[in-house]
Amino acid sequence: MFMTKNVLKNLFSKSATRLYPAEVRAPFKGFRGMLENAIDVCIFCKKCQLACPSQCLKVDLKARTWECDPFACVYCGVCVDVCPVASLSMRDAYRPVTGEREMIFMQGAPKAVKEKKEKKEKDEA
Amino acid sequence: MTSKFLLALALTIAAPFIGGLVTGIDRKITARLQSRYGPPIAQPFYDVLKLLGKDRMVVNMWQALCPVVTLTASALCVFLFGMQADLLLIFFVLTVGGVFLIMGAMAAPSPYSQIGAQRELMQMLAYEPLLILVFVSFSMVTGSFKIADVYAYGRPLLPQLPLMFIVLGYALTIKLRKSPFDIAACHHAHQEIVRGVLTEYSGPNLALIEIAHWFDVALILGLCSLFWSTSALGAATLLAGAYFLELVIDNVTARMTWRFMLQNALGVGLALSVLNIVWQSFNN
Amino acid sequence: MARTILPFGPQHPVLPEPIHLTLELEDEIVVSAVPALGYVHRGLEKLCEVRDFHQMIQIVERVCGICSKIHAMCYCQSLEEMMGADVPRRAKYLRVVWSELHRIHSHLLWIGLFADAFGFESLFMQCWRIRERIMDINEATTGNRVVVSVNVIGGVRRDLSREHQTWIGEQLKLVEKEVLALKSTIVSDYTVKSRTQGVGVLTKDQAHQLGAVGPVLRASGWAQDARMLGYAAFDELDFEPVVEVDGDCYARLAVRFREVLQSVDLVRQALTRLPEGEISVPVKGKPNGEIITRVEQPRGELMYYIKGDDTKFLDRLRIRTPTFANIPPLLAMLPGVELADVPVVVLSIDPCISCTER
Amino acid sequence: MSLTDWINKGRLKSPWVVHFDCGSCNGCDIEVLACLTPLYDVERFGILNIGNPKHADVLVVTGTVNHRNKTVLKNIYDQMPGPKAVIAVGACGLSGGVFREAYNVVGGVDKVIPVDVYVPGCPAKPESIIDGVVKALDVVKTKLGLA
Amino acid sequence: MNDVITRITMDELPGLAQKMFGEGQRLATLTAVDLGDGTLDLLYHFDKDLVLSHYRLTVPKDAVAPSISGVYFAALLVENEIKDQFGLNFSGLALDFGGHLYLADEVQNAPFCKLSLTKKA
Amino acid sequence: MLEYLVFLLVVLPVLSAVALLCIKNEGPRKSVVIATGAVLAFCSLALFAGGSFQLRPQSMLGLDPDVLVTGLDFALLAVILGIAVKLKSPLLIALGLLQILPLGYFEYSFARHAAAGPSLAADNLSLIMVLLVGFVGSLVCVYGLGYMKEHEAHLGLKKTRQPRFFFFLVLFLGAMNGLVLSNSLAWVYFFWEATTVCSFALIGHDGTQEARANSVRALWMNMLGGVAFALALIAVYKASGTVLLSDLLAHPGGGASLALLAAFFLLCFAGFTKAAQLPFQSWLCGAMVAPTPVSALLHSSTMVKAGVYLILRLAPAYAGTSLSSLIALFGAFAFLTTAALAIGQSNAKKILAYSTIGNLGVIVACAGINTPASIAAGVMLLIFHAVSKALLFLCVGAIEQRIGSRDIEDMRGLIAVMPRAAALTVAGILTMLLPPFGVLLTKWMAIESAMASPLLVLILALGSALTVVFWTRWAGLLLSAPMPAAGLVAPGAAVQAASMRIPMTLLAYGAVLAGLASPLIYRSLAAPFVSLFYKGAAYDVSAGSFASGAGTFSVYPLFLLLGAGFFYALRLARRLPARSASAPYLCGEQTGDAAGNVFRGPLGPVAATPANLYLSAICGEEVLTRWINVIAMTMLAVMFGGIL
Ligand code: NFV
Ligand code: SF4
Ligand code: SF4
Ligand code: SF4
Repeated sequence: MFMTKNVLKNLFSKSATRLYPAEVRAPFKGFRGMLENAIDVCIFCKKCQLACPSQCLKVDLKARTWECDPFACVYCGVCVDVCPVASLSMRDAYRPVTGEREMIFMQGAPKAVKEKKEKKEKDEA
Repeated sequence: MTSKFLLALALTIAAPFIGGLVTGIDRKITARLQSRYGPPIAQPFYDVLKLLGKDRMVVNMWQALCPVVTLTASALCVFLFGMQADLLLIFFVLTVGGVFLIMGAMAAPSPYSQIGAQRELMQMLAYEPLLILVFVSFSMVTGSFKIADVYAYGRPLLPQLPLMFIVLGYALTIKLRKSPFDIAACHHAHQEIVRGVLTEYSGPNLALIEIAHWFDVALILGLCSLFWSTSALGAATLLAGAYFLELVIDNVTARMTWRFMLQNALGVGLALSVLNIVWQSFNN
Repeated sequence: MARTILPFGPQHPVLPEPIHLTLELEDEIVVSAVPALGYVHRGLEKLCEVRDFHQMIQIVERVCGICSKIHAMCYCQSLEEMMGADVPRRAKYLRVVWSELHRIHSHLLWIGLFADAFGFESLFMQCWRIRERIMDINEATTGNRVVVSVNVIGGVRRDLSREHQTWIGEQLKLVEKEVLALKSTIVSDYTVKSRTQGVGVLTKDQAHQLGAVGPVLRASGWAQDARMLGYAAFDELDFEPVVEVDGDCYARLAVRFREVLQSVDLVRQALTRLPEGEISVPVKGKPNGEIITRVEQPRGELMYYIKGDDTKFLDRLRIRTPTFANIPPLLAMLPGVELADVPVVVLSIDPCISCTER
Repeated sequence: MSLTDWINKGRLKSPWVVHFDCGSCNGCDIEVLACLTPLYDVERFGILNIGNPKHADVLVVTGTVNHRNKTVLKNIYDQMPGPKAVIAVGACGLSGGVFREAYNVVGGVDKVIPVDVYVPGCPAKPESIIDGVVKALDVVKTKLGLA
Repeated sequence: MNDVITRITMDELPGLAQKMFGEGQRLATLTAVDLGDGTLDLLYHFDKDLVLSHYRLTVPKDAVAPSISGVYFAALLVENEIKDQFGLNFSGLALDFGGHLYLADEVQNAPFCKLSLTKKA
Repeated sequence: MLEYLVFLLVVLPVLSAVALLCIKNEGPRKSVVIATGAVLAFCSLALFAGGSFQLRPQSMLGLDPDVLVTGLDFALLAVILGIAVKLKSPLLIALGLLQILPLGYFEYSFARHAAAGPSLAADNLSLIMVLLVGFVGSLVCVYGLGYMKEHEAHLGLKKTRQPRFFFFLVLFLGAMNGLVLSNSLAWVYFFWEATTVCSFALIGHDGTQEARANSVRALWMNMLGGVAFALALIAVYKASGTVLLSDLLAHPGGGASLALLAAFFLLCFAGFTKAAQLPFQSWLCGAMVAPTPVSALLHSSTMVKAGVYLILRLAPAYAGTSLSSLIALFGAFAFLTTAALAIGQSNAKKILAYSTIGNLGVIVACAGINTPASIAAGVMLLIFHAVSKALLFLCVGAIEQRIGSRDIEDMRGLIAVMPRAAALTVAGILTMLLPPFGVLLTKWMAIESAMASPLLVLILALGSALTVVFWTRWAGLLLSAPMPAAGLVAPGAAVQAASMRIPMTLLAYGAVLAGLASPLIYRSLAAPFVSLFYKGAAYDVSAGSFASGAGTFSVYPLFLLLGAGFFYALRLARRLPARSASAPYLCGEQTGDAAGNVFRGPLGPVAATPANLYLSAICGEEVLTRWINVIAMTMLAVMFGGIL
């Protein structure tokens, strides 16, 4: 019976429901959402692969590829922490739902080109 | 006679819509009491339509048979109500629905639906005497068991039978499967017996039972309205008030056990009835 | 007399988690209850052979999503002690903050589920509504609602800014107010009392002999709480274990309800006394030797046994979770209760099967 | 509108859910439960956590499949009358997540039953789970040839 | 190790259990560790007023250890767990899950043993 | 013509019985039983067609019939006394003597002075009873043929004891016919004692320890009634100078003198014992150790019905007295409490026994309410109950022979094993329980006729709510089986012998059709009897609806609508494709075995077994019986005390 006050108050005030998806709350800063790799920055050092507790990353220095199994990633952000060049980051949005198996495959630019590009950027800066 | 018949027919056709609508409003208000936004009012209709379209799945054929009979009986009750028939007769026909619901549930060798069925029986054991008490009190005031005579009586019954209205409220709580007496099955299925008596009914069969439940809701509301038979407005206020109270009680109590229900519903119900009947016979 | 034999779980709407009980009933009274486990068993302790001891933090955090932070904390504390790391005080205080937030959310979650077990839907809703505030704090301060991943060996990963601290203070005030508004319902409602009082009684002696821990133990009259060991910053905070004496479901409800308020208070204390400084220190070396560490989880005493052999892979990791300890008492409580009370009694130990089975 | 149209309308507006915790760490589990609570209130979409496969249209699975629960999962799926959909929630349900290599883990839900929607996350956020259900309704729509 | 660990033998175990029970010690748990040389360490952890005491029993993998679940019902679960994970048999278990407490029939090996070779009984 | 019919109805069974006692072979026995049944049925119809009559047979076997009956009476009492002596039971001997002495006194001092009157008579009530005996009783006897063959095979008897069995069974029919056709209470008394002896012999037929003990209990309880009857003979004669029922009932409602009322009480008391009303219920419950045909006979058309027959018969004579209201309360109380007792039972025969006592209680209550409507209700319930209850007993007998148990818990899923018997049982149960069938109609009549007394209405209504529990769960569990792979009937389903199957089927049709014909039954059977003694029509029956000032019960419309629903449902269910079958919900652990109820438990497969709630803490026999008996005895004492 003591709940009466509570429920009546609920009835006569606005509901607590956030009308998602019509109403989306701004994400909190620092939310560990989708993992992204700025592949141009990545140096394929494998640090992330070695640290990943879920072992869902595969980095190939020779082929200059960076692969991630987003279905196995647990969004812990350890890889982001260990990345020496901050090429990894986490968006403040969660990964969208999907109907099919997905894989993230990123191909870095060939080494030479990249170094040149970096140099150019440095020069410009 | 024909006009009465047509009226009863119309009522029977309208009853599931009334019942469904009431259920929809019920769910919305319940949600609001819990500070939720709640489903659309028409949600019960969507549910039933969907269920009708599901694949048939039964444990045995009796499960397909029983819901139809249950629905028939429930509809018949409303029809009889519309015909302003004998209250006892309505009561007996109501039992038909209950009995077939239980038989269908027991037809499955599934412990949950079996336990649910047993508990449904306990519920019937609790609410049937209460309903009868109410009817008896009516008959004491109006001199007969006929609904027609309630209307013919010309005065609202509530002032004479206030306690009996509470007794009917008890029966209502049990029949509507509301807390604290949502014992044999409850709408939000977080119960120790899964969905109790409804566990094994699925798809179209469940839909039929749901529709039967709407008929029952309409009927019970009709019975409540008899307490203020002289004015449509009065009856409506009474119903809305009673139903709202029901919802609040549903939301401010825990579910009790069937042992408690039997003791409490029968004990309090009998005590209130005796008080009311004695008081009323002194009055006359 | 004919007996009902009934499978209770693994998929059952009142059990949030898969566990199975083969129940034997007589007129709906439990005559015997035999449990079956293994529906959540992953064998994650064994993963220490293929994940290094840093990666294991993320693994032990996922022993359970409800008490995850405290698992990681216990694990980190073990290795810190083993490897002789000197954890900064600020990190210790921050650990207290997050672990007590965990306790609040866990207890609110439990009160909700418990209410649902006896069909009190609106109480369930209200508790979970309050709990969302804690989830918001988690998300804002750690980047995730549930598995917060803030511990590392040697400290914590994130700091609390000043704004965060004041905001947490405000949120806690609201939580406290809203929780107190439920007090009369939880503590004195007739229906709640009649569903919980005298149900699933565990006497003081029984509780100890059967190895109960946490709120189950404290509800039976033992003032025992691993926080009294003074790990993290608990040695510097005012803390008194919450005790009830009746040993029934109602007492357990009361203990947890009071612990919510106690934890709110502890977070406040920690925030006001929060020292400045580093939040982590680098830890060198590899784990070697044996160690046993205990901390207090929402559900009770958690125990980690770690054996290292000077490689980056641990030799043995064993986690004794509170629910694991509370299951034998549960089995002793079940016979004689009504079927309707089975979920109430089962939930009264606040079972966490994923902790139990790992 | 014919009766089938009405029924189809109902199908899209009343997805009853049975949730099976298939060895989840509880993280995803409580997020699924949180969806029912005031802040998210999925009953807005007609979703009920019905708890009984025979009444359900959508099976929401959290957690890793292991040797003991895989038959349970299959049994539950088989007991749902069609049309039905399956949603796998969280890294564990998607692939076995961080526990993929543990000795008692079989893997993701799709190792045992067909999955229609994958909801990533560890744990998946309630919003994400709501998206998952909406997506599942799309799948149902397609299956019914309505899309 | 921060605490003292006392070594005991298999014969002392039942008596020890009785004694601890009589002293009002709570059985915190057991821990099994495979030593890799065909023997297991069984650690018995007792607690009283937040003070732990530990006892170490080293047994060969194919031995049958006496169960203390008759004295401490609380040992029931953990002894079954050890049976599951290490294939060690106990005599006198209060409720014997036969190596299937957690594991379904598919899992044949006792998974926690080094080399994971011991077949389950 | 009339004489011959009466002769055939009363004496033919005796002759057949004697013949049956001599026949050792199955074939001739069959012929005799069936022929006797057919004749009885035919004669009862013929007698009924002739309508009410009074008859004074001038001589029988060259003797004055009164003298003959008296002689037989003493012979019978001597037999009883002999049994008592053989059993070395002082109680029985005392009871025997307590009958012989008053009877001697009565015969010696009054009988010779009694004015000669019609010693045989029949009105509609008697004719109904004759019809029941002729049809239901005969069907039970025919059923007995098949049943006893199996029964003895089951017991492994070397030498058949069937001659003895059928001797008493058929004799019973004759005694019953005699009882209801007698106009002289002295004659009634003779037949009354004859049924006592027959029932004693039949209950003890199997000769087991239990059977003997129970037969002795039945004997002493009924002899208690016999003593009351014997005393009543004297009392009636002293108070009114006649022992002819027709004279006693000549002035219905005309205030009977106190002495006469006391005599009526004694007769009613005798009726209570015979009808196993509280606190004498135990003999009927114990009687179920007998072979099933005996139970069926005792419960449906003979024995207990004799008790309520007498009470109903006398009702007009004590109308309007406080005795009448107390009788009403007494009967209603029995109804309520036996319903509660039945809830506590899982033994099918006991459930049936308690239900019988309860329904007889309603009839007693109807007699006590004593209005035209209630008497009509009582008479009609007599009919409906006889048919349905006989059916149910026969079904239980058939089931027990096949599954070896009479526990309803063991009948779970019987529909797969014995589809026909299970379906018939369900039908029987539904006719006992639901509208629009007769039993419920009469309950409705009873309740509404009790309107003047809210207490009575309450008790009756509560009782009828309780009956729902034990009937429904029984019907439900019979159906509890997984769907057979193909079609409705599982392979290997049992079939009973024709001599069992046919009576069961006929009774089932009878039970259903009797419900449908209730307006007809009212008009042609009940109403004429009521109008003999009461003024004013009880019900206005038109368009298949019963209407009175208190309410309406529409039989035809209900039959039409519910029947339509039922048959539509049946068609729907029969057409269900086998692929829609699924195993029951077992929390996801079902193993998919054929029975559908096995799940994986922690230590291996376990069969999920449901069980009913028996509320043993409230409704257990041990708990309730003591209280009930005390209350019932108090009520009897009050009744008696009230008169004095
Ligand atoms: N049992 C347990 Fe936990 C806690 N509290 C812990 O170690 O929740 Ni999942
Ligand atoms: S750690 Fe960073 S730089 Fe190194 S491989 Fe990974 S993403 Fe590339
Ligand atoms: S977020 Fe964690 S799990 Fe995901 S890739 Fe990075 S380290 Fe691996
Ligand atoms: S995905 Fe993450 S949160 Fe979800 S069950 Fe798996 S480990 Fe737990």
